[in-house]
Amino acid sequence: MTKTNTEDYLRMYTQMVRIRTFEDNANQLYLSAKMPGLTHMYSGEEAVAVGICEALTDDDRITSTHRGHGHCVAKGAEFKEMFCELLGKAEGYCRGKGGSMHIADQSHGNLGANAIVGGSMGIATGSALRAKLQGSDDVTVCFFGDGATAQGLWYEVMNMAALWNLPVIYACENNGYSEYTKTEEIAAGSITARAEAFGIESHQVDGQDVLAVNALTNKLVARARKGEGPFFLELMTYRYHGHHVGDINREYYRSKDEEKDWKENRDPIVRFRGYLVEQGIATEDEIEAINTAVEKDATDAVAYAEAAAYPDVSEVDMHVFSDIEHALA
Amino acid sequence: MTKTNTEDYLRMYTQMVRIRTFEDNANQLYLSAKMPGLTHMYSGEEAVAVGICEALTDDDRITSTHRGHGHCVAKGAEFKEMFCELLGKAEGYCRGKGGSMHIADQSHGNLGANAIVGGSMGIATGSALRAKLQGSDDVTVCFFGDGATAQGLWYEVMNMAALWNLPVIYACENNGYSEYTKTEEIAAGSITARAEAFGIESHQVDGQDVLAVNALTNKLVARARKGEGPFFLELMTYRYHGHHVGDINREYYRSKDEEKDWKENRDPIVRFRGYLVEQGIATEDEIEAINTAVEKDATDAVAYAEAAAYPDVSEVDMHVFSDIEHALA
Amino acid sequence: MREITLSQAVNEAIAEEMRRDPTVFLMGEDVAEAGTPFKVLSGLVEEFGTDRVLDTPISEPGFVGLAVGAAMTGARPIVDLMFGDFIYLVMDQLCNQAAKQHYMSGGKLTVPMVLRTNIGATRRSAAQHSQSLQALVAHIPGVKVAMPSSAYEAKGLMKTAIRDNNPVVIFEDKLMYQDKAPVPEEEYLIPFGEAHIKREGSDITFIATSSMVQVAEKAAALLDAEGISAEVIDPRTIVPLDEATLLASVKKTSRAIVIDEGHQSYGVTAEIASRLNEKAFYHLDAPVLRMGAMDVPVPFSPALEDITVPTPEGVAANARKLCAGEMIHAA
Amino acid sequence: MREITLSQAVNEAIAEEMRRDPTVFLMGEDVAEAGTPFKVLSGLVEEFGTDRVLDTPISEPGFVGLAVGAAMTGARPIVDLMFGDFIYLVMDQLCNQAAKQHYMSGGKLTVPMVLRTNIGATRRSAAQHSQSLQALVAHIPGVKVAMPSSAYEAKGLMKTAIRDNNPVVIFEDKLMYQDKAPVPEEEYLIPFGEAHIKREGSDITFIATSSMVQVAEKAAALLDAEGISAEVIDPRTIVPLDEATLLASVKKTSRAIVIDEGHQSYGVTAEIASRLNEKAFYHLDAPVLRMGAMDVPVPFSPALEDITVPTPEGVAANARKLCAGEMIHAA
Ligand SMILES: Cc1ncc(C[n+]2csc(CCOP(=O)(O)OP(=O)(O)O)c2C)c(N)n1
Ligand SMILES: Cc1ncc(C[n+]2csc(CCOP(=O)(O)OP(=O)(O)O)c2C)c(N)n1
Ligand SMILES: [Mg+2]
Ligand SMILES: [Mg+2]
Repeated sequence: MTKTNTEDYLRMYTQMVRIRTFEDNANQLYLSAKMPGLTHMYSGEEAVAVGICEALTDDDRITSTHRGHGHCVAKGAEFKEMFCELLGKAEGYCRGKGGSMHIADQSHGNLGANAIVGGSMGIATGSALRAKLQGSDDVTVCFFGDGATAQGLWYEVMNMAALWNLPVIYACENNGYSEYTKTEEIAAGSITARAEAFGIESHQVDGQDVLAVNALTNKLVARARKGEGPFFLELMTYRYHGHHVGDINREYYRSKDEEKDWKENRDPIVRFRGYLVEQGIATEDEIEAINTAVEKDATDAVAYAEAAAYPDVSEVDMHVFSDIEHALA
Repeated sequence: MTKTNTEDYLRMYTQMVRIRTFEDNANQLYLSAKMPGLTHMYSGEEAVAVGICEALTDDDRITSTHRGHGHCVAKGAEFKEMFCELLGKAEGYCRGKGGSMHIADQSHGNLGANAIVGGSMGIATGSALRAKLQGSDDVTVCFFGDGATAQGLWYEVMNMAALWNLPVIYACENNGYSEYTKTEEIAAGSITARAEAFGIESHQVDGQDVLAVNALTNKLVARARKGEGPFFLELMTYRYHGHHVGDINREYYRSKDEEKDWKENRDPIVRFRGYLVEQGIATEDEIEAINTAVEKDATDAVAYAEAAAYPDVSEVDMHVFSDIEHALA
Repeated sequence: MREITLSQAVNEAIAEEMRRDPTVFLMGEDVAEAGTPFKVLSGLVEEFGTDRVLDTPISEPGFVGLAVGAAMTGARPIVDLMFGDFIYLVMDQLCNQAAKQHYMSGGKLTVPMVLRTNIGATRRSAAQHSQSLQALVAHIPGVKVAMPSSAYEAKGLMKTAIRDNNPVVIFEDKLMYQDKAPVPEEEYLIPFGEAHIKREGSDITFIATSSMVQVAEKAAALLDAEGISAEVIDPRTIVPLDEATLLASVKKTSRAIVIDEGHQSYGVTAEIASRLNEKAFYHLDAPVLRMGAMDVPVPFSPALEDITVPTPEGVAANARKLCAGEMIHAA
Repeated sequence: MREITLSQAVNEAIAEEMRRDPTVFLMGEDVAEAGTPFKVLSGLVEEFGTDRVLDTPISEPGFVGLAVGAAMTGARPIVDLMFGDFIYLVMDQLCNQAAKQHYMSGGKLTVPMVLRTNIGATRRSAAQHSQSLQALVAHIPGVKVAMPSSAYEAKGLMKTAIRDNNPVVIFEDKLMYQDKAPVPEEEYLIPFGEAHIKREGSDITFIATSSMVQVAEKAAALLDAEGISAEVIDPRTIVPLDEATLLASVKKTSRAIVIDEGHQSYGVTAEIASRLNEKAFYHLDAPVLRMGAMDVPVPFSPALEDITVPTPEGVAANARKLCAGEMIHAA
């Protein structure tokens, strides 16, 4: 199904705004010391997660990363359970046990964020193997960053995916940095050529253009469903915040000008909003109404999560094994 | 230094014969139940190890594999210490502690065989890093099989070697099989393209032609010494025996005809011998004299090793730590 | 009862479970036509086809990762890891990923996978093909660890493992693949966390894992002649560990030796001995002794390798001292 | 004496050794300009340049492999592994390669490398960034394992590690980087295998590693008020382990608790407790207790995470029971 109608466009817009808003609130929670630990903001990269996930159904799976809120929202998660999880509350998607770096939402096919860079590449490929073995036509998308291309695991699983024609799409979010290091300092040669060397069809795409991302993904997902996979996508994008919320002074590794340029000239939400208005798909007022509704949704969810209960201490040794209620009893 | 003169050619021939003879004797030791454990024969692949190692000096390093006798001989090792090692005797290169799969000969720059497929890729690249950091002009050659290209480690170290221009040459001995599986069943796409994707200059070469291997390696070693590395070589070759000495009935994975074809039409020793005679570099008699001398050398070494002493049991807890004589004392 | 080899027992268990449950599949290096270098899986690809018996490239982290993902989404993979020494390569996928998914997801995701691999020295396979690394896995919450001591256990534990909804690692002793034992024709499963008293005795308890059970039984036979009665217990799974049965025995005999083929220091014997010391302290007449493999990499030379692992004579000698009231380590 | 943070102590140790020996170099992710996310290595690239302080790609097995090769051929690499949880990724290079080279080569090859990494929960970093995995490494012969308990130890042990000709893994507690302690200006080294008696006592011995030394000291302070005198010992290296000092203390006090932040089961506490039980058995008035982290993956929620690790109150409570002659586990 290609997303050409108004409803689809507006949902894509809404989803991007939801991600941005979620992150702004999460950042606020961190800055006001209400969030335990730290977290990695997806702001700036919204068109990637949304463009891709809008091409998927709930039966399709994704695996996500340490920078995973965007994927989670895009795949259909609710703010309430997400904020609860970020605050370690019992009503979180993972009963507070996972937190930001392990948020998962199986009900929508999100197999989870992962705090090991590249750690979910095997999982995603294995999900695709299961689909093939069981004759199911779902597709799995594996999100990871440019930095993760340095993990040997990727090459191992690409080889198997290619040998066995697995319905998996490797989606590399190239935001130019891994932590405090520029991609060109840690990646030799060409990233797309690496996938191509395994016989995997590869595409580089503007990750700030949600329609371009979505159109391409739609095509590839349809082909993957027919057994023409795997595919590789390199999505050129940018993260607006630091590597994590605490990475404030970052001029030693990237300039304010560079950040400004991306924010002012290539913002995926601003761009798409302009397009929607220009094309007469939505009026400025309609857009503002969406923004306001999302804001409210987020504010409510944050308030709910702040007030929600922590898990009972008796939960500490639950879920170690699926068949043993309390592992230490 | 290019090997063009008679002496060099004859040394290459001799070294190939030494490897074949070593293996024939090792196989005999296995078949007569005199050798503990099992071992992997290099027979058929001699031109690879010799063509490459003849382009190296004792200061250059190599890392070897589970199929490592050929590399060890080619890099200059003596039969006596090698057979002692294969039999677990105290005079072996590793005092009998390593055996066939860990034979090392540091005096000639052989950093050792490795029983983990691909396990030495990091070691070789690290040796090259050390050379670069210390301003030394030695080069390291990393031998591994086609099957080892499935190990993620290779991609990780190639990336660093390429980023830092390290003097390392990755030499993939593509003998068409990993254990009982054909290479095409376990390797998608193109092996040379995988190295090229990291910006590494790659070459495919006939691994049964010692002069071709040697000429190319000479060129690449010289360039690597000048900081133009790394390089990748895929050497097309064939193993005559089973995966290991006990792999006797192998028709379920490869045909006798195929084996026969390689042995009869592409044997590296027969080919080079023909060339030497044809070119008037050596007479048949001279060749036979070499063969006989090598035979005798091997027979003597085997006899010596069989009679040699096992390490004293007190050695069992020596060499766990370099500064603690007996770790369990 | 018919006798079959440990290798056949594993093969039968897998075949039966694959017939029973279409979501079960096998993957690993040379598991299909070759049936693994140990030939344990011979015949399975002929019955189940290459869709359910997958030959993989030499990519241990990769294919274990695939198994985790397949297990998380509705399949039940059995992964063959050719040598236990390669477990180092898959520790991230096993311990950061498989072991923690259920917990991290608050119970929502499950990873029903089996990793079968092996242990055991004295095969002249040297330092990288002879290790017994069960302690590493047992230390990580979220993975169950089974150690069959004969064909009987190998079959029953494998079937249980395949049906378990958690990641399970089974360590088979590669020297026992040809060892025969009575195995019923009828189906049976061996529950996890239930130790088996292989031999009753009253003077001393030997707690032994995998092939060390045979070592303990031989030691017990040696001691019998001297009037020392040794009880031999096989925990069968070290995670979960059947503490109750072990404690009951030690409270009865008041002496114990724990035997496992992993390195002694920071190994399996330390955990079991510690639990006995903690929970049966006032019943002990002598310190609980541990006998693991020597804390040295496994040497190739036969002259050295054989002395690195516990032997029946060694166990019997220690038992004699304990029963005679000799303080083995002058305290 | 001046006080510096643990982070500064590590930095100083490395800088001094890099000045002393040109073959020493540093590598890891974001170690150069960024000085690591914990900023422990700040300033080193400015002094030593990018040739000796190398930023690597996110390739843990790869760069640890490079370190092994560099060490085998004449350099002395110090590798920074950002989180101890990533040790799973490098186990093959560390345990199959680095740990065994010297032995497998019959003493001819050496691998003088240092892997510095960290441990420690309660930082809200969840299951994959909070583990304390020292037991895994300690189990493998051929690697030394150091666990500094303050800035003083961090500096002295690091300098010793860099000069050691064997692979050494140093586990720093990431929660202690900002903790200050007196550290002399003059050069000093702390030999491996020498435990340090942090506090003398007569009623009970606490053997504690890394940050658990602080926990033990706090527990000792709590008990002081009640007239229970606790001795606190820091082994400083768990491989080699200074058994003699530990045994002497336990023979004096006749009671002991072993505290380590790794998971309790199959962990560090089991080994130390087992050795005490074996070799001081006849001196013990009570079972040696172990206190490790709970056998659960580390939960994110603060409500759960804090109860998974040993606390001063918990240690004191157990000590009280042991000293009162209460059998903690009804035997
Ligand atoms: C195996 C592993 N190594 C290192 C880290 C620390 N780390 C977390 S995120 C990150 C950078 C990842 O870069 P990239 O893949 O480009 O993702 P991005 O953060 O840019 O989205 C690093 C090094 C980790 N979590 N896991
Ligand atoms: C990490 C690892 N996986 C598997 C094995 C078992 N194994 C030993 S040799 C081998 C095949 C290697 O094939 P290739 O690299 O092509 O080398 P060849 O034997 O053909 O020379 C395998 C799978 C191993 N030793 N190490
Ligand atoms: Mg990035
Ligand atoms: Mg091969």
